[in-house]
Amino acid sequence: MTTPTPPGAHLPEHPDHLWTTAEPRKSYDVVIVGGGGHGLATAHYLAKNHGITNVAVLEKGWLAGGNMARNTTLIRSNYLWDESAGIYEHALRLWEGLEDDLGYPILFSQRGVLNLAHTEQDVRDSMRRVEANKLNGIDAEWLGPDEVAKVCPIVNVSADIRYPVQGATFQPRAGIAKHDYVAWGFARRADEAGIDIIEHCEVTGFATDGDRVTGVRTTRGDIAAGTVALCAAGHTSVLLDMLGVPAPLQSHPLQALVSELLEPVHPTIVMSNAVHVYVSQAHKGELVMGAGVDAPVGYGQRGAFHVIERQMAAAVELFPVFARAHLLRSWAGIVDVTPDASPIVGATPYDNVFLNCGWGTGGFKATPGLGWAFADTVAHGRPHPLVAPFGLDRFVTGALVDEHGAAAVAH
Amino acid sequence: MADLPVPTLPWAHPLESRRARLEDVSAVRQELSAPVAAVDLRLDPAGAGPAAVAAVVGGPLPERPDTWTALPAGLALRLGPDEWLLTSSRARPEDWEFGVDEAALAHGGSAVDVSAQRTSLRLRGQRARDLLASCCALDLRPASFPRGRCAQTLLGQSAVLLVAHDTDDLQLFVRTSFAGYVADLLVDAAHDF
Amino acid sequence: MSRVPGFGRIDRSRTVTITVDGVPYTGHPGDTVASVLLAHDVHPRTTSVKYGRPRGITGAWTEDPTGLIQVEEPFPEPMLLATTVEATDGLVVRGVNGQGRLAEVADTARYDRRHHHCDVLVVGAGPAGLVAARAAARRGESVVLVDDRADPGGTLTGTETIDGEPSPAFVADVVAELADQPEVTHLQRTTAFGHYDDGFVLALERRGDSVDGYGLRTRQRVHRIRASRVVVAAGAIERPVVIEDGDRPGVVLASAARDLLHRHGVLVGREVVVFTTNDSAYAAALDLHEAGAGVRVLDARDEAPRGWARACAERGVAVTPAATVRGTRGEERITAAVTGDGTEIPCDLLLLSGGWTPAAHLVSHVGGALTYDETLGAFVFGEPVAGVEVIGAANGTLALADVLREAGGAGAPHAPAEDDGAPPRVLWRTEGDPARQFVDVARDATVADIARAVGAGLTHPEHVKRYTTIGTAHDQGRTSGMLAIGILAELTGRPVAAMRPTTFRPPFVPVAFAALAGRERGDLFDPVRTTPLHAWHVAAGAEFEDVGQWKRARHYPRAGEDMTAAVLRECAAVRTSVGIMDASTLGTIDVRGPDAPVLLDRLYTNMMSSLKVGRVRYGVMCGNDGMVRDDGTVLRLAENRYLVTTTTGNAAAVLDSMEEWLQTEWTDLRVRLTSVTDHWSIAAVAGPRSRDVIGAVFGDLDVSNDAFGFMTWQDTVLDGTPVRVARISFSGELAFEVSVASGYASAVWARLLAAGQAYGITPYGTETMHVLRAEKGYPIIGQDTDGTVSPHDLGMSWAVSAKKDDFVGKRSYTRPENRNPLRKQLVSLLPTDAATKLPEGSQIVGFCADGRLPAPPVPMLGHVTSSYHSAELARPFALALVKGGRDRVGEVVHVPVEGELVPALIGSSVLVDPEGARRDG
Amino acid sequence: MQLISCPWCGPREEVEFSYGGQAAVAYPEHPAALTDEQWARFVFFRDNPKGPFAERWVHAAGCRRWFTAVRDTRTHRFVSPSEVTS
Repeated sequence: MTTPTPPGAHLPEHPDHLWTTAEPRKSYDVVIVGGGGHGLATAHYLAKNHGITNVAVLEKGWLAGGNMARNTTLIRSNYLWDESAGIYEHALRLWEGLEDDLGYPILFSQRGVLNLAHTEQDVRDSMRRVEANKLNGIDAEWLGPDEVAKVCPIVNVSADIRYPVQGATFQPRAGIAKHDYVAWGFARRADEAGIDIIEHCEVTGFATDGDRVTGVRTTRGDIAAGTVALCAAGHTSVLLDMLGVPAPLQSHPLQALVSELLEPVHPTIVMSNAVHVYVSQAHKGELVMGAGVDAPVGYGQRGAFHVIERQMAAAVELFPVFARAHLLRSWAGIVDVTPDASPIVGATPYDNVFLNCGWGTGGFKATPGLGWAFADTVAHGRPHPLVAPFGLDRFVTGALVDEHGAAAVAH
Repeated sequence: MADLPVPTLPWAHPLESRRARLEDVSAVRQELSAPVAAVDLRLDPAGAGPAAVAAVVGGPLPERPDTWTALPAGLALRLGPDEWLLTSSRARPEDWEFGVDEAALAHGGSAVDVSAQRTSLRLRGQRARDLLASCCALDLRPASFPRGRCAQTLLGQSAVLLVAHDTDDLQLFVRTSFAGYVADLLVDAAHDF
Repeated sequence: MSRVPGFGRIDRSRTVTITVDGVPYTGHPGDTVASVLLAHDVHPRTTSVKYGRPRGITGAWTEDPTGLIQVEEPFPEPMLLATTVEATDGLVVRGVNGQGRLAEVADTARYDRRHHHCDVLVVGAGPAGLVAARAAARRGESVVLVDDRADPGGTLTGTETIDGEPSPAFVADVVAELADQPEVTHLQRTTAFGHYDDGFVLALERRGDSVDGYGLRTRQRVHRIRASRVVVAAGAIERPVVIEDGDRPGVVLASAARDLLHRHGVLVGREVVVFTTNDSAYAAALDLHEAGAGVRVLDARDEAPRGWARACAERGVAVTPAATVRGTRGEERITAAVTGDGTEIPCDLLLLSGGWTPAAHLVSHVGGALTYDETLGAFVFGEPVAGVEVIGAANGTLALADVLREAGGAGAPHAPAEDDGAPPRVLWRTEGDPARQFVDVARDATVADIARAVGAGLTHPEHVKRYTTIGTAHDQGRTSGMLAIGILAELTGRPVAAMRPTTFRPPFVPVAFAALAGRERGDLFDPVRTTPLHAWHVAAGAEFEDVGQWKRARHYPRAGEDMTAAVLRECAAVRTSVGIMDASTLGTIDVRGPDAPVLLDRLYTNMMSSLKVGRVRYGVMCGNDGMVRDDGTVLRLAENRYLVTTTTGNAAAVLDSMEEWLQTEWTDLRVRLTSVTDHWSIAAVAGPRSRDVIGAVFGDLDVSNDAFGFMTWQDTVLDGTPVRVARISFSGELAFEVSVASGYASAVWARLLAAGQAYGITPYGTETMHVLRAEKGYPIIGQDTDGTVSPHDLGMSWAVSAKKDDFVGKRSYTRPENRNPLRKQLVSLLPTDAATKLPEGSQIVGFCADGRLPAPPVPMLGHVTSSYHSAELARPFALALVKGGRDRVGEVVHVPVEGELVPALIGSSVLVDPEGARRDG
Repeated sequence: MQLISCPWCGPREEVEFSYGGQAAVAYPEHPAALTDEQWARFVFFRDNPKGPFAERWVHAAGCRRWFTAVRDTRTHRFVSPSEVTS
């Protein structure tokens, strides 16, 4: 049998050393709860930007094994509102230099993202977002169906589908990266800086003294903390319940799936709201897709099958050539979603506890930007300007950052 | 309202344009049902209301949700705890609503004319249940869904009301605007029968 | 040829021809691509993904990690296993080594679904499954039995004896008995691939490819099975022992060689070394010997099982206990096995058996916990899962006699016990160079890779999997997963039982996207909702737009007209004479009951209880957050009865929300809601001549302004059919809406058209409607609003009751952000050049005095929500949401359009007939 | 895909239902009397427990009745038979 160029052979090797799982010490200046992308990035920037290294990252399972291991690795910054564009664009700029910063081949590939429009209202919303992006200095353009087909020839732009493609927004700088590599890159840097990465260490409670938290109780003993930074994504509510701090979060299963390895066929990233699809082709050749969020609250890390079926129908509808690609594996993460589909970052009623949650489906792409701004927030004890609009108080004042409405799919 | 002239305005079945395609399916006979007067009855099942309505419509109302009983010229389908669909092939819609509503009102209930809200297909044949099972997740085995049962459920992506007349004889009601989709779905499903 | 007479269940009376890498081969029905090639002494050969090493096949079914092929004919399909693709005439395939190729054209084959409900679903028609299915059927239960292979029988080779008869006869008897039961559905070639909650199992049936196309036959069908009880009899997967250069072609699982022999009559090698850690490989040794191969067994255990050793001795098969295989020799194919003591045993086939891993997948899918079985060297089901039963090899029960007993209970069939068997030895690998010990041949990952991962600080199986990529290939680690855990345990000095195996995820086997999509493609992807007038619109040449699931006529272009021209014409007709539009898609809800006024007062921002019977009022509904959710007209039909109209897209959401309030919050309110959206068909007749048209059609109606004022309704009759006419205007013109039961819609429409002919009545579509309403400053919910807009923002404070204590959303208006003077407000925007149509969605910036945008980020004032050419104004105009917009009326701002800054004047949102003289006239 | 027991129609497929989130979040007696914080709590804040959760569902494709059921969000299993609120 014939032997074309072997795929997968081109994946770079990992470093010989990543991190050493530490034993918890009695006390740290900063305890980061949650060893996912956000927690690790925050640790890295605490060390790098602020010289704070007496830090522990507590992970209840295996490091970066939550949403960081389960996402579809889309990176883009073409959000509608100024506040969102600010944090995501900051993240994207960091992504563009992250390989050097981390000294790790994270396979950041800027292949562009198409957000398809299928209805007249989709078109209006898309134009609105493109124009806002441009004024915010974010690369964005509107493409007609023919131009969509030029960027991604396998998209069915003909009129014979249920919701024909009317055009798309295109952000050329959007891309994908290898999620494990990213997490491990941050972990390795944090480890090198002397930060303790502690796995299989679940927070079971907090020790408090008035308006301050003095430490965390864990399955591996009590740990005193100068500052606590929560980066627990879907499990944030569990921690906040321990602190008695309410937050408008709902945790839902979000499923994703991959195909087998395929010859290159899909050069970019395509997202569609009306015909619910977001798909890219990863480095080894597998198609990576995200499905819709399951409606009920769920911590089970598995979703309902009809969501996958619907996802496949949408995929074949938009990409007829995918018909005989095979679903190889599906899985689910737990996404914490807020009423306005924007994150919650910033202060809590406790002076020295800072909150980072509610990223919904947008957490991965924000990783370095959030880590940067959250580390600054933790270091200075006040919200960094980039995350300031995302405080918990916006639900009281009504100053929401509503990414539901006109801002395309929030993935 | 009895002084209305006999209607002469032409009536069109929502599936008229698909009649030929439906009849072309050999495995399961699919007939367009004639129009009926239909009201959506809302009524407290506990009081004397059901009996009062029964007296007007000429037959007892079904006592359990998801079951139906025969009326002299139609069906009484129980859709929920306090909801029935009552049909008549004889009454004029406006009369049917007026009569049922009058009886129900006295017992705190009400009836709304929904004659044109739904249209109906009759499916007959040994494979009728199999055909439905290609796009409906409801347990349609004759033992689970015998004559006398009805159910509001999904056929493909459309809500439908299924009625079991017999093992080989089922009826489906579907909202008028979804009827074309449901018919296309069934015709397509029947290909491999 | 390696085809052995007397073996195999292929149909030798017929031949099929397949083409592999351009070379035609003949085989027989019952063959797979792999068995055809092996029968021709061609060993499927691929190259490994990383090191370029030659690879053959090692399995005989889905467990094979290497024998990937690309189907080219009859239709390209990527990454299938040569061992599982049935050989059909005309099949063309080629080898691949890692990436498949998708077709460049759409797949025309049909895929569909079938739902099943049963008492018992049995997965696997091997001995365990057959017996369990039979027992259930005999108990009178309804049974669905699925099995992934072409024939039932599972691992039965035909050499066994069950209830005193040869196993094939037993299988045939059971199958025949099941076939006689109407409550039994038995599906072969059907793989259960996913198990979800409440006994929901998905199974893929392969119904056959055809070179001649599919016609109407479904190629693959997903069976969606809902079972009260799921019996998993899916067998076990044999795993090899990891040895140096154990990836060389000619190194095969013992069970695979046996399967190929008994199913396909193919003898995979002539000089065979069997290296085993357990008893099961002895059957393979003896069978291959009987088929003519020279066989030698090396058993890793200190003592060979006595019964098997005796049988081997009788047949002249040498057995060496306490012996291992360390590695292999050869190039493209194995030439010798190297034993633990360095001896090279020449051979052309090395069979490995490192024990059996129960096929745990379907239980793992529903969260079934696995526990490590020290004896088996594998994870088995720990705690029972409600409604799930695991039997046979899937449960770690390997001996046939035990399997039958476990599956059949008291009435189980009987098979002779294997005498003098010995327990397996758990052995993950033998001594050797870790860099040449392949754990996952599909990913080219070795023991050295695992060691490197451990050295990097990783100890969790999930981390090691990701570092090494073991178990991530298309086989998802069927044979390698357990080995990787065992070796990781060894390298980290921890017990295997302390390891958590990586979770099995659906699907059990790869499933084509199209099979999962089923028939949800094209028009069946999502329901197309149409009005009764749809056929008329089509005949009239309408262009349609999708609004939710509805198809709505957008405009009716005449020859040579583009949309702009058509819409200008339609608009002019409405403003100067009369137009007609199908408004049947509007949601309508019949609201009845003594408390209907109370409910509507709570749901609408304005007062509905004060509405008089016979009158109509426009209303706005908000969410608790105070933002506009929907709007529409409300007709008071009677003291206790209203007809509520919603927007097309929100009809279902509004009804659901109203029901939610009623059923869960205000349960004391005596109100009932009935959707009558599809019952009523609505024709909007608008324009100065609309009164003439309505008057002509409905002779019983006094349409004079005095008798039939604006925002009132009346019932009438047309040829015996009740009709409701309401004076409602969404265009600002004199206008009527005619509602009739939808079966009569076409007839009424025809009458209106006929009566309007004298006035040149013009059908108009949604685009025209949008222009007309925009000229009046009427917002479209969802276009001029986006979930962040309050009624006040829309300039509709007049529709927000100050009298009511409360209504949904009211409290939110006193939040700080709602009192922000810089909230965005709906205004009109007139490009000062009177020529540029501002693209909808354009952002608005402050006036840039130097005519140039500052550097980003540029502060934005708002955006254009609606923009049209106006026939009435003879210029383009727009609506926009602008920060503090009403205070900016008269200001000129800039709108960036394709690199140019277009100046535009902010004005009031009402541009045509601000006094409302026309609609009131 | 789960089966959900509608109190009126019996067990039906999950797709026939719509989810209504936390049950028994009462509309405030006097919204005008609430502080912005209290009002925000009602409008936006819902429990998000990892464990048993009393939730509202509506049998959207069936009888359209709302009902309350307790489900364990860890396993997604319904842990109490559904009960009717109205």
